[in-house]
Amino acid sequence: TSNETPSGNAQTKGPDAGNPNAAPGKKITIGFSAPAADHGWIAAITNNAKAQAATYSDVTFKQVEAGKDAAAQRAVLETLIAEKPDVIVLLPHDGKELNAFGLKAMNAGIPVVNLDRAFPDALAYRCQIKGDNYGMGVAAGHYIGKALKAKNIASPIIGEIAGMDELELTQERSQGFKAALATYGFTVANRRAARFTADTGQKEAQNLLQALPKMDALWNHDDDQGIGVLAAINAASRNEFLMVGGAGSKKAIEDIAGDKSVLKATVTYSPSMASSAISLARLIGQNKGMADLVELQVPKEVILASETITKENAQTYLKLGF
Amino acid sequence: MTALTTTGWWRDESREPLRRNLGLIGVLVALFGIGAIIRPDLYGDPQWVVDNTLVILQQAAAIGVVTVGMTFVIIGGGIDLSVGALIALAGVWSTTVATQSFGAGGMIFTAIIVGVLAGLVNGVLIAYGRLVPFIATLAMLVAARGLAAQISGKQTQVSNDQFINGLASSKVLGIPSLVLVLLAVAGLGWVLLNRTTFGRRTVAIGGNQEAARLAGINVRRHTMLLYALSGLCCGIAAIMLTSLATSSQAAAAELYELDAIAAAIIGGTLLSGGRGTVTGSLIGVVVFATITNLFAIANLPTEVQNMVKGGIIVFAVLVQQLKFKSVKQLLTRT
Amino acid sequence: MTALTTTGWWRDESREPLRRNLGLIGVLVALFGIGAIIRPDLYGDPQWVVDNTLVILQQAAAIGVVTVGMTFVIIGGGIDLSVGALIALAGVWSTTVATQSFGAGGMIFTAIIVGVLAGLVNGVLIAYGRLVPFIATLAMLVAARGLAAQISGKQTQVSNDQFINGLASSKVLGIPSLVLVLLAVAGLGWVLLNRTTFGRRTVAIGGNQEAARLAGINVRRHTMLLYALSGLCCGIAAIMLTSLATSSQAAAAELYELDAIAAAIIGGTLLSGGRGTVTGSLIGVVVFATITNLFAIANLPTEVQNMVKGGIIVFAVLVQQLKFKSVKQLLTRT
Amino acid sequence: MTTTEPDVILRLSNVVKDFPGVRALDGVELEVRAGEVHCLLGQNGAGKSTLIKVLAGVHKADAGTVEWLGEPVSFANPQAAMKAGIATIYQELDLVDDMSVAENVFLGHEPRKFGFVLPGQAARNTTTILRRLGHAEVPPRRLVRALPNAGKQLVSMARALSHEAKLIIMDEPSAVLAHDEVANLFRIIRDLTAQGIAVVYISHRLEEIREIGDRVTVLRDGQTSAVNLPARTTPTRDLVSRMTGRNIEYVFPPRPETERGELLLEVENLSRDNEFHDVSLKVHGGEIVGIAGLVGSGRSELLETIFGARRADSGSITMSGKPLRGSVATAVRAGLGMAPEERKSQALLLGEPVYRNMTLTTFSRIARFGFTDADREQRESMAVADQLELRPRDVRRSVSTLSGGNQQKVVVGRWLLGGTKLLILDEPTRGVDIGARAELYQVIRQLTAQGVGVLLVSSEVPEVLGLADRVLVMREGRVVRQADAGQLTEDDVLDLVMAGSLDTSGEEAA
Ligand SMILES: Nc1ncnc2c1ncn2[C@@H]1O[C@H](COP(=O)(O)OP(=O)(O)OP(=O)(O)O)[C@@H](O)[C@H]1O
Ligand SMILES: Nc1ncnc2c1ncn2[C@@H]1O[C@H](COP(=O)(O)OP(=O)(O)OP(=O)(O)O)[C@@H](O)[C@H]1O
Ligand SMILES: [Mg+2]
Ligand SMILES: [Mg+2]
Repeated sequence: TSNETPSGNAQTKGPDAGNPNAAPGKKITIGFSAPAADHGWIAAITNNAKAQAATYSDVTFKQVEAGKDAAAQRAVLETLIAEKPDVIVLLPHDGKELNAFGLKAMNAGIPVVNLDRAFPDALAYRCQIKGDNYGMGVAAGHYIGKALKAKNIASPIIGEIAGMDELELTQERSQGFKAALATYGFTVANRRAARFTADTGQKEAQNLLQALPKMDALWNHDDDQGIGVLAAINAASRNEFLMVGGAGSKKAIEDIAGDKSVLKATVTYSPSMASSAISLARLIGQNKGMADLVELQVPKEVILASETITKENAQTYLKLGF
Repeated sequence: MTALTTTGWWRDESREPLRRNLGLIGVLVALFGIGAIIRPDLYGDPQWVVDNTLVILQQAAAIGVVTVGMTFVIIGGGIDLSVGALIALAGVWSTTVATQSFGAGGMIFTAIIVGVLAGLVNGVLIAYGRLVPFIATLAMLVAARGLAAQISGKQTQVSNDQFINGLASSKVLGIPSLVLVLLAVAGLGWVLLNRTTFGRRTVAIGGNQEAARLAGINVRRHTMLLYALSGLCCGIAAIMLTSLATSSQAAAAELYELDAIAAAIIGGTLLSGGRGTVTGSLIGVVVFATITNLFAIANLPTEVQNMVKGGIIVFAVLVQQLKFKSVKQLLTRT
Repeated sequence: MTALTTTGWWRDESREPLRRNLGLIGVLVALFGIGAIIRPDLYGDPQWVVDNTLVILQQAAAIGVVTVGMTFVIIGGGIDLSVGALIALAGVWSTTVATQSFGAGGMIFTAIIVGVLAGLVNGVLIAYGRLVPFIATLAMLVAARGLAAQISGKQTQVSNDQFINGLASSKVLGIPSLVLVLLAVAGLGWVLLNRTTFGRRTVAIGGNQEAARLAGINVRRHTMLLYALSGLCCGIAAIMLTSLATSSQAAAAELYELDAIAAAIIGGTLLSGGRGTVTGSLIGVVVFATITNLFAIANLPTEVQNMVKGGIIVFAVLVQQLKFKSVKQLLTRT
Repeated sequence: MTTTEPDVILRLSNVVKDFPGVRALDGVELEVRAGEVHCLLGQNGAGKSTLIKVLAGVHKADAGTVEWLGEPVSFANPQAAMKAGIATIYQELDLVDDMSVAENVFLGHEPRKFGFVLPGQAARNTTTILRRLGHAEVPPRRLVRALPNAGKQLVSMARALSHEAKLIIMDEPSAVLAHDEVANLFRIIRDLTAQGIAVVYISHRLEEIREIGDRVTVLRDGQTSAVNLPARTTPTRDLVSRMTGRNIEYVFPPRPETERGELLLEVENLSRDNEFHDVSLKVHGGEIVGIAGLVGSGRSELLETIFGARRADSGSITMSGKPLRGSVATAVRAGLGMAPEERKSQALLLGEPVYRNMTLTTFSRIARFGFTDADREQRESMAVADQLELRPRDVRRSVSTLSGGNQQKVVVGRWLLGGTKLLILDEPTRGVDIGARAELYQVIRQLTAQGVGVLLVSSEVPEVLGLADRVLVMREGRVVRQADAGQLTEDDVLDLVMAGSLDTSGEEAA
């Protein structure tokens, strides 16, 4: 392939001997586009895709940058179609906004693997692989609910630090969180929205701590902004509550394993889905199915389960941290 | 000397804007040249070049419409930071389920009314409340994005109207409809600025507000109207963006304000008011759209893109200046 | 005549800024009052009130430092859109593994040098390249964020330095260290603006560049220095932010430019230059930080927060004006 | 209720106008008849401009009555005044630089059809008016920015004439005009009055008032100190004492019989394209060198070039034997100082107090270790304010609230502070009243007595002849005569500057 060597910490799965799909097949070109964000998770997505593609000798990886918004992404995708790739793996800025592009590519005979942010229209993609935002909130809610029930706290004070509030995925996470807490009869006392960066995480956390002088639990949607959240908590010398993170960054997993801070768990939303998306795209391009399944073709939809990483299982997940 | 005697009605503008524009067109040619060097395969195909030019223009369309309004506001001595937010608000409002039930006409009407009314609020705050334009429109930016989020429930609202959705992909005489909209708005803007009392008064107010007042111009009312005009442009742009994305959301058109102001200034509009041209602003918009397009074609990583973009902006403005100053003068002036 | 004899060294400022500041302080009191109504349980606890005030000040610290630099630039007739990007660049550069190996001293040194040098580039482009400040610093914004992304590989870079990380949580005499840094920078800024020739030149250049030039002031060199000063403030703020978040990233300090400009203007700095005070700008910053804090305490959702914030900004500026204009005057002036 | 005489079109009684901290008008009376030229006299800051702004609807009077054509009126805005038939030429040229001559003339009442401007018609109408003003050669589509000051004044005047006015107010219209232009202005005024239009005329030049005025009203400290004096016959002494409360004759201080000092400034063969050519001159310490010439003869450009604000194309400038390399900072360091021609755009920080404007060039020197010394700055400024009779004498006041003439004093006063060795004055007495003028002359003489050299440009020939020791006459960018002041008469100079006077702009339009 034409790619530079992938960085060391990417989440990839090399060909394993027993898998009949491991053998090189027809040479194909996979086009890839993800939003340009200077945020750790998105950076990991791009890294993983690149690295996974590099493990296949029969895949040419063609990445286009997506610019700052849906309009910009649409523009570069037009140039990508002109290059006539065999499959396109696309993480859109916004599934609804780029739905039209998916339709166009599919109509042009290029299968689209829709990564993470879903196209509403099933005709717009061949395969969809995404994380479960709602499920992530549910996982966080259940972890907190169980932990507080175990401590026998009747009406706990629960805080939430969300990510960028104008994104639908943030809304879904919060809804899942709320729904899961409701099963325990709990509610969120205060919810702040940061912007996926450590400095905004710090700011919102500092204010939240002021608003809730006593707190029992806190869910922070994103481990990257969590660095700032933890900094604010440490600076305020607060430790009366437990905190749950989101996404599953390497630093968060290490912190959980070390058990030195209020961070007790994190619910995953793993960028490893990008690696899997490349694998699926390769199978689609080569007209193969998933070896473990009975079907001869790749399924239409794959939704990752949000897993909960705690001190107990942290070591197993460490290699998946990004 | 002869120039003075051959005064046609279209000739009475000073030559400086023209020269600036030539400088910018030089930059466009240079960008084209770079593209041709990087991707001779694409640029060698005339059909591709035509298509690509239309793509660039289509991408410039919505921001171009906003920039026309912004040009008026800046020439009139103000600034409008709320344009991006107003586009989002107008877009979201016009794609609510209730509005969509009225069809394309209802959606267009709603977007325009919302834009104009929000612009009027800006104008009233600035002209009659005597708020600094920067602060008033910043407040509007924040508030309008909040309201848009409220209305949309922070969801992306899909447009189901076939006319609106088809607009962006339709062409008339081979030219994309949105480009035609831009040309129409720009043409009207040009006439408004150069051939009507409204335009001449805008220049007067921005150039010397006290003089305009002493000449009997109703400065306040005029200022208010300028912001309403900018709001109108936002309403039109909102429809264009909705059509392009077949949807609308509260986070749409982010930082359009910076892009529009930058395009106007690069096009020769004085940030302090009193001078500027619609044509220059449009070329400014096209320059920015061409840069983005070239990056996509060259497939530069975003971070490199940004570094290069900064350099190109500086270079473009320097080229404009060199057009009418010798290098020596540039270096020696105290 | 008698007035002359009563001039202390601290008294020679005109009274208008003072009145404006009183208006803003009135807004602060009002915000406090609203807080007390919403959450009597918290505001009733003196210890909590003191803590919360310190939190507000700490949150105002980094942006406050930037605003001091911005105030100088604006008074000098310019604008600096690159401050947020420079903070990100300086922060990222100072938290690279290589830099961190030199310890806290190395990190602070790097942040400041990066800030000053980038500011100097702004200054040279504007003063000697004669670019409009808006465009030059916009180009720097784009380029610096790109470079920061390049350096950091778009990753959040965690600081492992105990001194830097501890700075934000440390207190001296009960006052958070970062607040002390802000007070020091603001104090120096006040002296620089009001008591030194540098400050006087800044005001002169912003007030009337031609007059300053004809009075023998080296306008270009001074303009260049103003942007370097703003860059220096960005370097300091970068360390403060790194310390607060125990990390740095290319997307840090987003839109700080708008916040800093807005704070300065709300504090009475004229966007067109020639007038402004450090004190006013600081109060402006504190007003914004207080609003954010109050929203958290009141647990408002983001969208409502934004709508209310727009209203508060408008209200705050109107209050300032009402301080010295009667309502009647406000309505009748043409 | 008095019955007004049929020919009185305007009557003001007991008009009061307060500004924060000052009562600018304190019970003013004025009566203007149709077809007369009514002159307003008064020191700087007496309230003349404020009075006419009340008439023009810019300010609202706080008390008193204004009767226009027999009806009591109170104009809410300038437009109302214009509609009623009052047109005004303001003291500060209020034009939009980036608009054409025609657009400026018809600003606010453009010839139009359905909101579309008719540039052709505006241009034609402008040319008609300009022809009436004797300047048909000014191209109506030329940007105002590109016009010299006299041209801008012409545009202001054309604007006033473009309205159907019954009264035209002119606030110091002659300040930026040279001799021949003033004659032209008077011709126009006579034209107007012949049509029954009344003119209110403000000027600090008594000889103009004698020539054109019918009646005079004198203002002093916001009050009317004399009304309806006959303009031609009232003795100067009377007028001056009513204005100032003192007896001042319009005299120049005697030339001292001292040796002139060392050579300070030497300019050789200085040229700048299209501005001036081959100018050589010398200024010694203790001497005043005056430059006379018409507006547009390139004198301001020459001064700015000497001062380093413009770069010469060829030639050399030396100060005290050392060459000056074109930058203002070096010139100032070498001991040069300049009071530029346009105070608002070139000299003043309008938002700043008077003392900071006065010390703009000296605050660094007064400062210690980079720290400014506001007390000393105020003391020194106060001394200068006393010397120049600044009104009001408060150096902490914002300079923007001063009257035009007092602002000029601040600009000149700036260079009285600090160790200026050679002072360049471009039209230093423009808009300055008689009393202050005499003071200013005195001050300039005192400076020369201390060894300072002065290079002076003035469009008032008597001023150049009366004040300077040596006179250079410039025409079209060249020095056409150089002589001791005593060897020239006013007529000589006028002959020189007018001789074969080619109107450059006329040539362009051809
Ligand atoms: N806008 C203002 N604010 C405060 N004071 C003002 C303002 N305008 C004028 N004044 C004051 O009013 C008084 C009268 O000023 P005015 O300009 O009418 O004088 P003038 O007679 O026209 O003088 P000059 O001959 O110098 O033009 C002065 O003391 C001046 O300082
Ligand atoms: N900004 C300008 N653009 C074009 N031409 C100009 C400009 N300023 C001055 N000129 C021209 O330069 C020549 C000299 O102008 P200027 O009025 O400064 O001369 P001056 O002798 O100083 O007269 P004044 O008595 O008005 O000071 C004139 O022909 C004028 O038209
Ligand atoms: Mg006056
Ligand atoms: Mg001159």
